[in-house]
Amino acid sequence: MTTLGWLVLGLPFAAAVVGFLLPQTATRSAQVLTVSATGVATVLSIIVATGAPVAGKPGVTLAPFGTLTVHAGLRLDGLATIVAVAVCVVALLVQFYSIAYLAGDDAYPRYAAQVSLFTAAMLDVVLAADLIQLLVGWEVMGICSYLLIGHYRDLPEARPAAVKAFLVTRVGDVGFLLGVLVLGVGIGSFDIGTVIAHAGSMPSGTLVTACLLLLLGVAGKSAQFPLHTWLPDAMAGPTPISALIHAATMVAAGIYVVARLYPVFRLHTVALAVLGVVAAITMLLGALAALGQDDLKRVLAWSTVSQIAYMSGALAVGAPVAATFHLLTHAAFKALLFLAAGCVLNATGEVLMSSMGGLRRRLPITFWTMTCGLAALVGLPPTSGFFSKDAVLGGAWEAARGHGGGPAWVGWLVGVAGLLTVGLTAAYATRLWLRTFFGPAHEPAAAHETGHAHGPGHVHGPWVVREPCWIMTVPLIVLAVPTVLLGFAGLRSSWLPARLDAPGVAVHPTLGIALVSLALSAGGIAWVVLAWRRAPGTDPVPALPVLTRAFYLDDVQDAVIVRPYRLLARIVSAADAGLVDGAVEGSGAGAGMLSRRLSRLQTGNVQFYATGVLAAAVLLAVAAVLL
Amino acid sequence: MILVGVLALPALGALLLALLPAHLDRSARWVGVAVTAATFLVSLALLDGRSSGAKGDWQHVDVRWVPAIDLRFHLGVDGISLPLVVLTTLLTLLCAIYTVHSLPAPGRAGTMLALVLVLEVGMVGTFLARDLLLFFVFFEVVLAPMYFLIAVWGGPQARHAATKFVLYTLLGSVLLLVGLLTVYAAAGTLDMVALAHAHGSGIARSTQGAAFLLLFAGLAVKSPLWPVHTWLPDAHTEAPTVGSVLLAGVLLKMGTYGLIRVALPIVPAGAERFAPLLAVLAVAGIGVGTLACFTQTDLKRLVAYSSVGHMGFVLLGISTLSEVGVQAALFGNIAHGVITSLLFFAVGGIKERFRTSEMAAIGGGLAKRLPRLGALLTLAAVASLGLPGLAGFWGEAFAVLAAYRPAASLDRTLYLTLAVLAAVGAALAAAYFLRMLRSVVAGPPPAAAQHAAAVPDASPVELLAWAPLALLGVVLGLYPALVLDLTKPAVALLVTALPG
Amino acid sequence: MHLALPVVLAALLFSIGVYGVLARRNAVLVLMAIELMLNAVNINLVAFDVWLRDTLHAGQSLTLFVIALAAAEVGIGLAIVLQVYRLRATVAIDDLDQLAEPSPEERR
Amino acid sequence: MSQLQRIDYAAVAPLIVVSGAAVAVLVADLFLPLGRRALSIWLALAGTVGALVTAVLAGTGPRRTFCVPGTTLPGGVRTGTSCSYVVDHFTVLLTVIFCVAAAVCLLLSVAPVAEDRLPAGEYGFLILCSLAGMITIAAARDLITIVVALEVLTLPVYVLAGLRRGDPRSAEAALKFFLVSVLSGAVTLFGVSLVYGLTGAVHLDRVAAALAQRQDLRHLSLTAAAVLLVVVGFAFKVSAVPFHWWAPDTYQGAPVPIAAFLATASKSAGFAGLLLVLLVAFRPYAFVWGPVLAVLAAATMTLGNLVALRQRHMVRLLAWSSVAQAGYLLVPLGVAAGSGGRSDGDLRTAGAATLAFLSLYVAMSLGAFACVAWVTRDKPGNAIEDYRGLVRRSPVVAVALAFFLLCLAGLPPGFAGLFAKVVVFRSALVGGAGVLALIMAVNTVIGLYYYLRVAALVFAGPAEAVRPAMALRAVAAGRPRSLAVAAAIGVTVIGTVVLGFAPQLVISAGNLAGLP
Amino acid sequence: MTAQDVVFGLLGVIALGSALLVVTTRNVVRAALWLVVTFGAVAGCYLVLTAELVAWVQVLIYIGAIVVLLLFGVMLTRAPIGPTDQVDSGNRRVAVLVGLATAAMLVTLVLQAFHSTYVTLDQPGTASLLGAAVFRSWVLPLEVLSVLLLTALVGAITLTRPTVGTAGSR
Repeated sequence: MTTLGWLVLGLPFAAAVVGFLLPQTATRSAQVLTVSATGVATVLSIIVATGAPVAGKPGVTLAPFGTLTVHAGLRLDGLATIVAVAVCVVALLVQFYSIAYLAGDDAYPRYAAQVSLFTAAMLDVVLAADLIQLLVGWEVMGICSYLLIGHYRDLPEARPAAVKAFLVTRVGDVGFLLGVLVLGVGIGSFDIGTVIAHAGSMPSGTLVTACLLLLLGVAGKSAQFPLHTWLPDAMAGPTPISALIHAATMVAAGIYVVARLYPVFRLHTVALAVLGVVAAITMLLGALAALGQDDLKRVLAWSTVSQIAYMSGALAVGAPVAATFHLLTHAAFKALLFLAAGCVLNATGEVLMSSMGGLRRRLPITFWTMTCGLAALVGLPPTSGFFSKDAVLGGAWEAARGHGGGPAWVGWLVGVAGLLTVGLTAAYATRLWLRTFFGPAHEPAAAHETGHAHGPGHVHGPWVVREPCWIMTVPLIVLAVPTVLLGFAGLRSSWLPARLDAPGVAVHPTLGIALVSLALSAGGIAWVVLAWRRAPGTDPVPALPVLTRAFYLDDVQDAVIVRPYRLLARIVSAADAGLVDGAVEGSGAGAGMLSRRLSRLQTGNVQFYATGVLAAAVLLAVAAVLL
Repeated sequence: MILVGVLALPALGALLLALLPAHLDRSARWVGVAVTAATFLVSLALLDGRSSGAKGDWQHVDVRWVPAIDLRFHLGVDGISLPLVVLTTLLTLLCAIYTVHSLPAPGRAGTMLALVLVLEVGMVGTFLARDLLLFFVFFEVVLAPMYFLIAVWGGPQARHAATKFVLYTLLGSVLLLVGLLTVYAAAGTLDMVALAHAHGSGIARSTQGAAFLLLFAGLAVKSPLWPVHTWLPDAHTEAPTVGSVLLAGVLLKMGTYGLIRVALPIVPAGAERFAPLLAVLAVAGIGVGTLACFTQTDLKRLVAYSSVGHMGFVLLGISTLSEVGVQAALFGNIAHGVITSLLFFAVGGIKERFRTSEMAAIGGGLAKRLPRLGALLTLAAVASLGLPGLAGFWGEAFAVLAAYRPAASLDRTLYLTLAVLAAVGAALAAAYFLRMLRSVVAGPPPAAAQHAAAVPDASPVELLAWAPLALLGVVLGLYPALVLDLTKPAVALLVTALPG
Repeated sequence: MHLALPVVLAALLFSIGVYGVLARRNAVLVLMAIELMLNAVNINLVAFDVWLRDTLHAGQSLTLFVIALAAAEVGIGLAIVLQVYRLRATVAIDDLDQLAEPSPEERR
Repeated sequence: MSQLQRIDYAAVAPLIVVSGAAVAVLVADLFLPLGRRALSIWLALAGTVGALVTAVLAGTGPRRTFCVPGTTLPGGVRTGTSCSYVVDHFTVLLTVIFCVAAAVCLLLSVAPVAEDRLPAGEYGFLILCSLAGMITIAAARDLITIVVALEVLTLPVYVLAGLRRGDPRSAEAALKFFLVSVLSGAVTLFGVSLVYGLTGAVHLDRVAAALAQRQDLRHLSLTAAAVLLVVVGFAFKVSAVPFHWWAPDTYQGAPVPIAAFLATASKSAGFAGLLLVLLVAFRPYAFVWGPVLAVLAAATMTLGNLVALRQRHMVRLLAWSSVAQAGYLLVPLGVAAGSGGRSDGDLRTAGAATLAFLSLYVAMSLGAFACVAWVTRDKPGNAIEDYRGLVRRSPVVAVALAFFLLCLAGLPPGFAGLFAKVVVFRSALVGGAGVLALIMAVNTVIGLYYYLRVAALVFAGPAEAVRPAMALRAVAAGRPRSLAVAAAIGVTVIGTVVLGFAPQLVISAGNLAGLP
Repeated sequence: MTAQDVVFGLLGVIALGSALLVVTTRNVVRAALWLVVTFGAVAGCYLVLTAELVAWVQVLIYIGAIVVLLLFGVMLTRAPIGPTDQVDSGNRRVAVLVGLATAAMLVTLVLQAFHSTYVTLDQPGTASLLGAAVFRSWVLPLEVLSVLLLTALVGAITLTRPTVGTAGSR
């Protein structure tokens, strides 16, 4: 089983390596290679997931650092394998989808290799038995996201977005690295099993520090406040990449790691409380910001921010199963939503909702699948989102009543924020739905937006809005299945909860909470629909700059971090060149000046020399007397 | 025998090349490749005689040279030396291969390769020497060839840069000599093995302190430690590619190697006393390197400044006086050697093509214009910013880890602060490398470039010279045990000398 | 006889010689002053020799040698002075500054 | 009182050979046809080689001769037999140094003598006479002989320095040299007279015995003053600051071979005298002269190096460099009396270190001068700028010059210089003079700057495009290559390389020679 | 205070006085003549000190040879016979300073060392004793001195020989 696990991890990696070495013209071979590798990996991951769990063994010695040793191994328990399946499935669909979406791209092999590497990195995070090994995957994802977001090099916003994505997550990663180190040093091992087993023996201060540091990394990777700023900008990448980042990889990694190390986090409530506060802020922030966006993908991106906060909220209130459950359902419906959005963009050549409308009839498959996705996002029964979100809110309620892992106030906080967010989610989802698919159809402009890959026929000539080819629609249909049905998997404790190492914790919807949240959803939907009715085709939500600009947090970040950093860099550079190097150059110049001064003594006048000699002789004699 | 061979081969090769008449310049390059390849193979043979877990030298040569000053020709190889020796011979080989492709003005491959080979003798000798004076002699051997390499084959300001380099490092090495002789005066022997075994016993604490400071000052210049680093950017900016590669790849390691090999085990009490100073300066170097890189406009200068930061991690690792720290430092040495060499090769390739290393003048879109070169530069930059999975990560992360838990006798709070600062510095290293990639590799090519004559992408010879480094960067990143297994026993032995 | 007399005489004569060397600019006069210094040495040597009753007569022997030496020096010295005079038409020693720092080319 | 002194002719054989050769050269010169006068130089060369061979053959018995019987000195100091002339390792090593230096200088002189119409016979004669003085000083063990020998070795050089007869600078150089030299000599003589008066002896061992045993002398300030006055003359010879004034001017004005002679042979003789006087006669007063010499050493190397930084004249540069090197040479002596201890062993080590450095210094300095002599033939101006691009005109000489400069800087591949420095640093640190070592460290760096500047210039491209016509003329004006200079370069290169890899040869010789 | 003290003192005063005139007179020829007086007085001192041979050698060589040489030098360099302002350099003040310092230092030290030392001048010195000493004990320096004198001779000739001879006419 371990060998299969290594294959799951290794196949995408091998595909990535080969893909990087392929000539950039070998598009076809790259497609075959990466899709088949990911496909096989998917099959294998399913086999592994259905097999018996394998506890992590130390495995290969990777880095013997004396008193500490890093191993490479696999931890194939239920949580890991089921998430791995989700990763593989989404990755496979993305690879498949990309064949069409990026047809004609001049750097396809590189792109496909990067996606494979991304997949491999995420699988490494999921399957790793060692924290450092996990960290490797964790950060490789960062660089892959950088490369993929910046894939369209002609798109002006792609480069800064890519840099931002990498840097912001990197800031979080410092915390993550330090957290891992603190844990590893404190316990004397990086093995996850050992860490979980012995974390309790660590001094509580150290442990809390480690957890908080890890949370910093989680916030970066999973786009939680205040490190969430990169995610909306990351839309500059190709849409399949957005699907990949938002659904199964990258943002999920943070949640996954907390779930993975949940026994450690549970030891002290401080970290969970912090996580809860962050989650509450983030989910409201994300939902509100989503309400103000015009860019279709940006709405989805902010919704991811908000939905991931549900998961972290669930973790904060001591409901890791709910978190994982939501992670899985979210993976399905968010992948679906993004891929569908990709179809929309591909069909219309537009990214702004204000330029869309009335696509319902022209893109029926997209419309219906996206409707499923949005329903799941809102949490309408019987879609999967309903169940998972309900589980999260139920967890919060349990906590609020004092039955959860964390303090009650965290439960209240998460629960109230979660309920509010339900309403907001319903509002922005409806807004998106209406503005994209209903209302008057916009005449597509010429392909003024150059960044996206268009079918060869789309670049020139009149724009024809039609359903994309089957390669792009099949993944939508495939994803629609779990989007709708996955929720039922949690109903019986022997199904999903058992796989998640939480036997007996079936995820039943709680009636009261379900009613409240449904009522809020309905309220949100009704508000938007009513506004839409009043003026079809226009934005049903007033465009508040504060929402559009996402509470100006980007500007805050710019003013508080980026600008001071630039200034500091300039000052340090100048000081280094002026003072430190100046001292060096100055000593050279000083020697030269001294040389000039001293050489004036050599006047050429022999009498002066004689004076020097005799005076020196007298001085020597006097010195001798004094000594 | 092999030990002598690995020194004699390049020495004889240098002699041969120096005597080669000028009209055979073309063949001189192949002679250079042959000699360096042979040296590389011989250096691999140094593994011979190693039993797993071997702690001391598994090969050594010890003959009298100048008995009057107790100088012995004492060489040895252990796990600490071997990786650096192999790195040296490999880089020299790659430099020789690269020279087949390109030779900066004013040409004369024979002379240049002769200098490179002399450089190799000095570098390898430094890593193999087991006699303090012999160590110093080899340490000095590199100065003159490097000076001429920069001054003659370098850029417009080469003379100034080369002079600065040579004077600065000479100041360092003279202080080193003073330190070594202080040890000698106190201990009465120059035998590094015996001195290391003695763990500083027989040398008064105050003497140890003075000796460590002197050794430290000398080696710090070479490493280079902030604030004695300013020769480095100048030298790198002006040096020819081969010079930059060897300078960054190996020469800097001589400083850190010296600290590990000489300063730590021989005067441990001094090391203990001044380790916090070293740590603080190392972290300052990380900060300055990171911040200064952010404002650089010249590629070579940027890479040079990044070296200051990276070597800061190595020095931080050393300053922890712990096994993990020293292991991290040794690995960081190798990793930096591999990655920065690759960076300099790539940047050198760019400079050769565009006749400038100013980022603004090069313009963006390298990935489109020269995909292979762009990819290599990207890989090198990514590896250099310490991405896990590539070689740069291990040394830096574990240096931070070592600083989190330094030797027991050191001030924990100080080191904790430094560990955090270093970690932040590591993260910010990403900022300037991404800035570089963003302005050079990514983006559309400048409009002018589309009309200009096509610039050729990396040639097969260049790829041959560069690929091993790229490969090593990945392999060491995925399987660092390759080096760490070698160094571990030797470091364990060394660490027994350290306090705490 | 008091030994202080000859040694003080020598010391003073030496000092006068020192003054002469440093104050005179005519090379021949400088040579004369040097002779005064050598004479001072000789007075010392003879006085010590006599006082010590040196059986080896080292002092007086050295005095003889110094006298010979002085003669030789004056001979060579005058030859050099004449050479300078021939080429530069001066014997003023402070006029000789073709060899100096900074070098004449720089001073110009 | 004994009968006439018995003379060990084997001991004085080198002296006889040199003196005889000197006379022979002078006489032969009269009979040589005008065109063949250069033969005189070769004859003189044969004389130096003969002296070298006899010195080595005569061995290091040690042979003592010109002895006086034991006696009781004033103050009741009893002494045994003392000898004025002793041949031991010290003497032989220095004799070899002198002879080699003189031989190389003669080789360098062949061409100038022939071409500048210098009187060859007299030239050879004077060099040999000076050499005779040097050999004497190395063997002398009493102050009288040392003083006389010092004069013998200096006096011919006044003449030689002024030998470029049409050149006022040459005369100026000679006069400056002469005046400062005579003045320092007078001071030394005064010191000698005082030492004689205080101790009642002139033999070095007797002076040492008196100084060591007589406590009354310790209480006299005059003793210490006398000791230092004696040092002045030698400090002048080795051109230690502040007695260095003459050196740059004289080196520049004198013919290049004579500058080389001054910088090597003459300086070595100065060190021979200094070592003898300090380490033998004044050994008990190390506490007086030690610190003074340490200060002198520091001042000498610092001033020498700093002023050398801005030289534009090659010989002048080498002159200042030789001043600086004298500073390094003085370090062991300054250290020996430092805090590290004043035992005889320390002083022996110090002497050995100085001798070792001296041997290496002479080798590399001669080489540098030989290269300069080569270039002088084409570019008599000797401006440093003339050395630009030498590698294209004379590649071998260019490489050799760079090598010698690196040697002087103490940087590999100049191993000779490197080991020379190591020896001195070692003596400084073993002696506990860390501060002096640090001063020297800084000086080494300053020194490297100017040596390397020239070395790089040698390989540099042309400053501006030289017009072909000018270049052609320059080549046309070039004088025929001198085989003798080439031989000198060859000999010095081989010697320096050998000494570089086997410094043991001179270091152990220095140890052996570490004085009685 | 013995008669010898008195005589020596007088001779000493003469020597010092004339020496002062040597270094201060503005007439070059007179300086040479005052030098003769100094040398003579010093020779007298030697006689008082019973060093006859030295005294006569002093007279012979210093007065007979050296002063003559110096006078030749004066004439050959066409120095003005009368007084002139050209004899002193601008270095006079410094010279006074150094001279006084030297005198002060030497006299102090010498007096401190020899303030109560007396010489008994009972044995009349004979030339034969000194000669014997020179030839018995100081043969080496004597021989070396011969080289010196020869060198001086050859050197002086070499330097002053008017024509350039060796290589003939070029």
